[in-house]
Amino acid sequence: MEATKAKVQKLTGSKAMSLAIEQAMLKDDKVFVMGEDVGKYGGIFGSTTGLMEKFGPDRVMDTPISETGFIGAAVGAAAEGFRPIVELMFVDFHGVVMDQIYNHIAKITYMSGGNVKMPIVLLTAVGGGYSDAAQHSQTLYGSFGHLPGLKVVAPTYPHDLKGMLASAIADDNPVVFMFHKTLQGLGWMDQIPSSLGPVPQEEYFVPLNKAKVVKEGTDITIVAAQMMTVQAMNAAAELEKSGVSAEVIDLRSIKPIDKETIFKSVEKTKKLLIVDEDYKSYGYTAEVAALVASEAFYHLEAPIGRLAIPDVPIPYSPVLEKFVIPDATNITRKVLQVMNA
Amino acid sequence: MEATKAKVQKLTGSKAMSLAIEQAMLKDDKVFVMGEDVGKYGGIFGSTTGLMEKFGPDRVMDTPISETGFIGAAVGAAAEGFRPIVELMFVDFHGVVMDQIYNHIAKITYMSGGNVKMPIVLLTAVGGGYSDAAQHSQTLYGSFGHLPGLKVVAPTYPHDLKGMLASAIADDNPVVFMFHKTLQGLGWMDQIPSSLGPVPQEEYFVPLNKAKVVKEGTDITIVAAQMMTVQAMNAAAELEKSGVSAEVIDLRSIKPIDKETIFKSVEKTKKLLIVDEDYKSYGYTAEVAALVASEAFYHLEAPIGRLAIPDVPIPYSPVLEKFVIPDATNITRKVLQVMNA
Amino acid sequence: MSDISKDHLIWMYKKMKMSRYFEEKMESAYMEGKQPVFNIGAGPVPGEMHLSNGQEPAAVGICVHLKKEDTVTAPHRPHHNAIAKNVDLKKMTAEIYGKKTGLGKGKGGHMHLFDPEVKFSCGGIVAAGMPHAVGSALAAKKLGQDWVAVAFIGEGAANAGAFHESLNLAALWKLPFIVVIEDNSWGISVPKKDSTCVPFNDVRAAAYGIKGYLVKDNDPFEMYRVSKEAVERARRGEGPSIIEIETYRFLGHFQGDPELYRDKEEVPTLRTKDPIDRVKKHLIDNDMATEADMGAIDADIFKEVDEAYQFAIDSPLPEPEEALEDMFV
Amino acid sequence: MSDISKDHLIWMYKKMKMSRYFEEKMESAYMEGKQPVFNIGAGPVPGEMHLSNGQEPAAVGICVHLKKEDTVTAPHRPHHNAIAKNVDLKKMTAEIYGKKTGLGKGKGGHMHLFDPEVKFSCGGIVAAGMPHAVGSALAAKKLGQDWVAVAFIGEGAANAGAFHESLNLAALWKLPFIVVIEDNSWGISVPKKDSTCVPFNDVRAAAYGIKGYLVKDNDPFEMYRVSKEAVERARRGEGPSIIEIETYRFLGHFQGDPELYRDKEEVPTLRTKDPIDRVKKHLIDNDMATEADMGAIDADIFKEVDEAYQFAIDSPLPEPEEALEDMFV
Ligand SMILES: Cc1ncc(C[n+]2csc(CCOP(=O)(O)OP(=O)(O)O)c2C)c(N)n1
Ligand SMILES: Cc1ncc(C[n+]2csc(CCOP(=O)(O)OP(=O)(O)O)c2C)c(N)n1
Ligand SMILES: [Mg+2]
Ligand SMILES: [Mg+2]
Repeated sequence: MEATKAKVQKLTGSKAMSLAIEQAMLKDDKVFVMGEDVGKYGGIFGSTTGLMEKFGPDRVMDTPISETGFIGAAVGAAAEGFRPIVELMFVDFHGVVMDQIYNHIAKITYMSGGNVKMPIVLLTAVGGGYSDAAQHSQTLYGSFGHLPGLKVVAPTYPHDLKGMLASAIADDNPVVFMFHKTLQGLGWMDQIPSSLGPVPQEEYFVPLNKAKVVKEGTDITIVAAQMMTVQAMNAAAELEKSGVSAEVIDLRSIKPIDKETIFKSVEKTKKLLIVDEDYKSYGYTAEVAALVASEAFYHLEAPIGRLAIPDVPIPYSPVLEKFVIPDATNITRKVLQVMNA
Repeated sequence: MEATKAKVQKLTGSKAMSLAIEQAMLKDDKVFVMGEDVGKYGGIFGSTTGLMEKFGPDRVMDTPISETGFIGAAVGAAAEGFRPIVELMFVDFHGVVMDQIYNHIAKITYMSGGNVKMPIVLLTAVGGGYSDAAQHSQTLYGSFGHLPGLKVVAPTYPHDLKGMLASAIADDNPVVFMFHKTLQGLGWMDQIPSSLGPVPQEEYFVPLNKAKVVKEGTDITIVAAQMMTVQAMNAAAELEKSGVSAEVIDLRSIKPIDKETIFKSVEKTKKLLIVDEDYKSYGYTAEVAALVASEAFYHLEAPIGRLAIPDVPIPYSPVLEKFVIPDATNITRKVLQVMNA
Repeated sequence: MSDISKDHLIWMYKKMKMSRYFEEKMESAYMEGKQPVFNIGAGPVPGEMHLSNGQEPAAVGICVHLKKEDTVTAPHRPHHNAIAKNVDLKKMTAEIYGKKTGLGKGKGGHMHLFDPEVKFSCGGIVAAGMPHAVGSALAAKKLGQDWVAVAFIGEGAANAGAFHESLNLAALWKLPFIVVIEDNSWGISVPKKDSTCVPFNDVRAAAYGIKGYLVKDNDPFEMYRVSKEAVERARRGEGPSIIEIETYRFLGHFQGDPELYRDKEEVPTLRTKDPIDRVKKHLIDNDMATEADMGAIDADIFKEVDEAYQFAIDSPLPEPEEALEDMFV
Repeated sequence: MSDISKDHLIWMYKKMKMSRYFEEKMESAYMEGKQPVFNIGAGPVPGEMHLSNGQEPAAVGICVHLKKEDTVTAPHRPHHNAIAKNVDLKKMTAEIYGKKTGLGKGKGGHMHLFDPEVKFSCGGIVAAGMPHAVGSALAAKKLGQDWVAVAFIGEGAANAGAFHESLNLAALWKLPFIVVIEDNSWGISVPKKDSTCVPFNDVRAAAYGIKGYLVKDNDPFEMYRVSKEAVERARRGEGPSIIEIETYRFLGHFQGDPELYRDKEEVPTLRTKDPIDRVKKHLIDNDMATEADMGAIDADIFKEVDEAYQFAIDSPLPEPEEALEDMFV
């Protein structure tokens, strides 16, 4: 179901998300939200703005700082037919609750031979770039992408944030929904144009397993997600000036990876650069490269480029952080490097 | 320092490990062991056999089932100059303690600007193949390889288990030491020849960051670790009969990956198959393939082969488990596929 | 005279006996294909096997008060809990045999039994079932139902973080949640005194302002009584409870456990206090049943269990490719 | 008459004042480059900033009893704890400014301050410092030293699993471990009554068979007294304690917090009970110091803090490539 073009308002990422949740909650009283500061505060990163006022504290529940407790509780609630949306405030905290996520939420459907459904959405904020340092700036796309049983999405633009969140809530399987802080359009963070965009009011669904070509091009394919998509778009605009036509693919889905869209692009461009705000080793720069090198090898005419956090924790000092997180400048540089390899 | 050839006894993997720990404990009274059932039981998978009798309960400490508590306690003890060896009984349980491992143990040295050392060894048992099902059969190499700040090793043979454990204990940085249950040579598991091997009695050190060519060959490179190395060796022997000469590389180090050894081999063979007992997506089949496709691309003459757990939890029933864990038969098949691609 | 009705006592006896007989059969079924050389991965029932012989009072003493809509979560040692919660015995046995007809189509196995029909589940991660039961209790409250959720754990699990988080949540939200701590003295090889800083976990109720109960000496009758109170309180919306029961582990932690860590005298001593015998004696002494009645009951149970095994044995294995199914619904 | 020595009171006053002045300067330093439009990532001190104004009694009341060899771990709101533990103020300030001369060469930042010289550390994960302190206490015991390890946490953190695991371990092993719970009523926007099932966390000591203390109304003197007892007990090998102190958060959770969740009257009321004023008044009322003495003390403190800021401001930033250093030693 695609959205109609009429009366398309502009919303921030966070408003797009809370609208998706609101619509799902209105439609289905089995949908409820749990998390730290999701109530009065509306979510530290605005994902549940205004919902507490609309639905009350029974359906928008502030929790203690007990991630294993309340995210684990989503399992029991889901088994009883509820559709819990639980928020892990920063993805960086996943280590205190990873067992519930990957040994239970992710595996119960399989271990039960398909007899138990786990319609759980795990919202979590990702990303750095504002000096929140090693324990509050990660994306950890790869940590979740590695584990079977989870659909893992990381939408970039408000339109997709709403449409993919609607799909996630409607899905009978667990979905890890990663939203990027800088793309929420929050008043107290860096405000970037991409964090505001057209978002249809009515309900619509964007598939959870499809990448999207956000800019067409012929010379090289750049695969990216969230802020790296934004940076890649900036780089592509820059490159255009020097006559390099880059195609930019917004990954959107971390697991599964939409390899068809990527292969099709690489077939055309013959060259590939993958850009990630996650650690390089075992991240999606690895997975995408491996997919292409094993399943679309003959499309390739040059070594694959990988640009990601160079396997160090995110440092605090802005000068250091800037060095490790890829931006348009070093994407441009890397594109030229791949083109000339 | 390499071991001399004199009086080389044969030991099982588990005995090799406990000997390494014993020697380190004798030499340095700051080394101690903590974990569930590491005392009288000697470790469920025999990694601490006999140590409690030799060193007493103050240095070989049985703990409650409080992984965050005692593995987190290793941080404080390490900061005080101790060299804790802590055991996480099955790697599958990492989710209850992942925060301590990756946000603290792995990052403190970096966050402190190198001012705090974390000489911690985290022992953990990995691997399936004996119907222990979804929560007790994983290797999770990729989950640990993805995160910066940890050296992650997964030795195969008793010689390396001892030598690499000695290196791990001597290292001033945190090392995740994964040992494979089936390679421990335990009396109550499948007893395979590779779990018994020559192990010098005297102390020796095998580097933590070097892969090893365990069989030379000219037609294709097979990269593997632990049980997949064993299976690859079996496959290679089989292939030899039909005239295919496979070179087998035992990865040994999951992080960092010894890319030079791999590149050198692929330069010779031009073909690459990577075999993993971990989940396929975002595992080392991805990382190794990406390294080659980005940094040794022109060595390659065929698409890279990847063989791993097909992104499902490990099922219980032997017939299902056998289907998902690669073995010599499907390695052989896959080699031929890569050769003819 | 007994304060417990005959019906309830007979029910408890039946479930205890069924669990015991089921597990005794399992003891030998498990050894098939593992002789003369034990190999955990061999035979028709491979993998770890944790039996609960001796721990039956913990399960039946509370489950007798439960209905179908109440939830039970259990840990790695789940058979007695499952049987007391009326899990489909045929499908459960088939699951343990890795068969297509099993509860999880052979994908789960002995540690991962899911029977949504009777709201039973279990898992292999210590204490991880507690938050699940809290979630079920939350659901019951949301639905305005008087359903209760019971999480069984071992005494070793009471030192895991999930224990604390779950109880705080349940108490904070006044949920119909009960944790039953089966204190069999051991967490694998580690005795309770080396894992737990207090002698009994009922005192931990103080940390949550809830009720704590302690049942000594594996007493099925006392377990019945305190459970009745706890379940009734939960149903009335009076919040969670901790019940700890001192129980007995007649066997090793898992089958094949050399048990070098425990005194050779411990089990024989415990076996003299078999709780099943106690219930039987009580029934007979109180004229609620004759030896003949009990014999008939036993015969029925043996038949039902034997049939479940036969069903499992006769059932087909899954096709290998089914390993790729049931990932998503 | 005071049961607390003048030296100790003066020390406490100094540290409280230093912390307060340090943070008041930080409040404005933090806003540099963030005006007129607030942007958390902008300015010379970017990222989250959690200030502790009002919570000083928790820190000084116990740290006055500590020595260099004792360990302190703190959470995301660490400045008062760090200052009370004598962390190098220059290097700490430089770290917060992301400078090469900082404690962590600019890699750690405000939430990740490590000063091994005085055995201080902190971190951004709620309750995660507790196991670390347990490990330090274990080390002290192994070394046969009378060193103590203190973990500071917020009242919100007392519901995390790490709390339970740490206390059970510490009690089981009778370690010289103390957890100080700074109950400032709030975990970000969540009031204690919505996060914690008991009114006060001292009762949770019962779950571990240890001592629990409660300090009401942010009382620096009472904090001194109970801490003295707890520290002495720990040094004597009498095991761990829980100390909860009702304290005040004068500012938002972090700087920039709109605080829509709390009553506009709360902070002004709390501010009338400023604990620094109470200590000062006590010193003067008990003839331990004159207004002039206090003025001189303040002047010294202002100077020391100003110098630390100047040091930080004057220090060089790291080179970008240094991001790749210090991964391993
Ligand atoms: C988080 C976690 N840690 C460790 C284990 C390994 N393990 C399985 S059972 C067990 C002992 C459990 O003891 P207890 O809770 O007393 O239960 P019992 O086995 O006595 O029934 C341990 C340590 C696990 N499954 N999960
Ligand atoms: C494991 C974890 N969960 C959530 C957070 C996010 N968080 C940071 S501070 C905080 C509130 C802490 O409250 P409290 O412990 O009372 O400390 P206070 O901020 O009041 O000093 C939360 C939820 C975190 N840092 N770590
Ligand atoms: Mg037990
Ligand atoms: Mg607080």
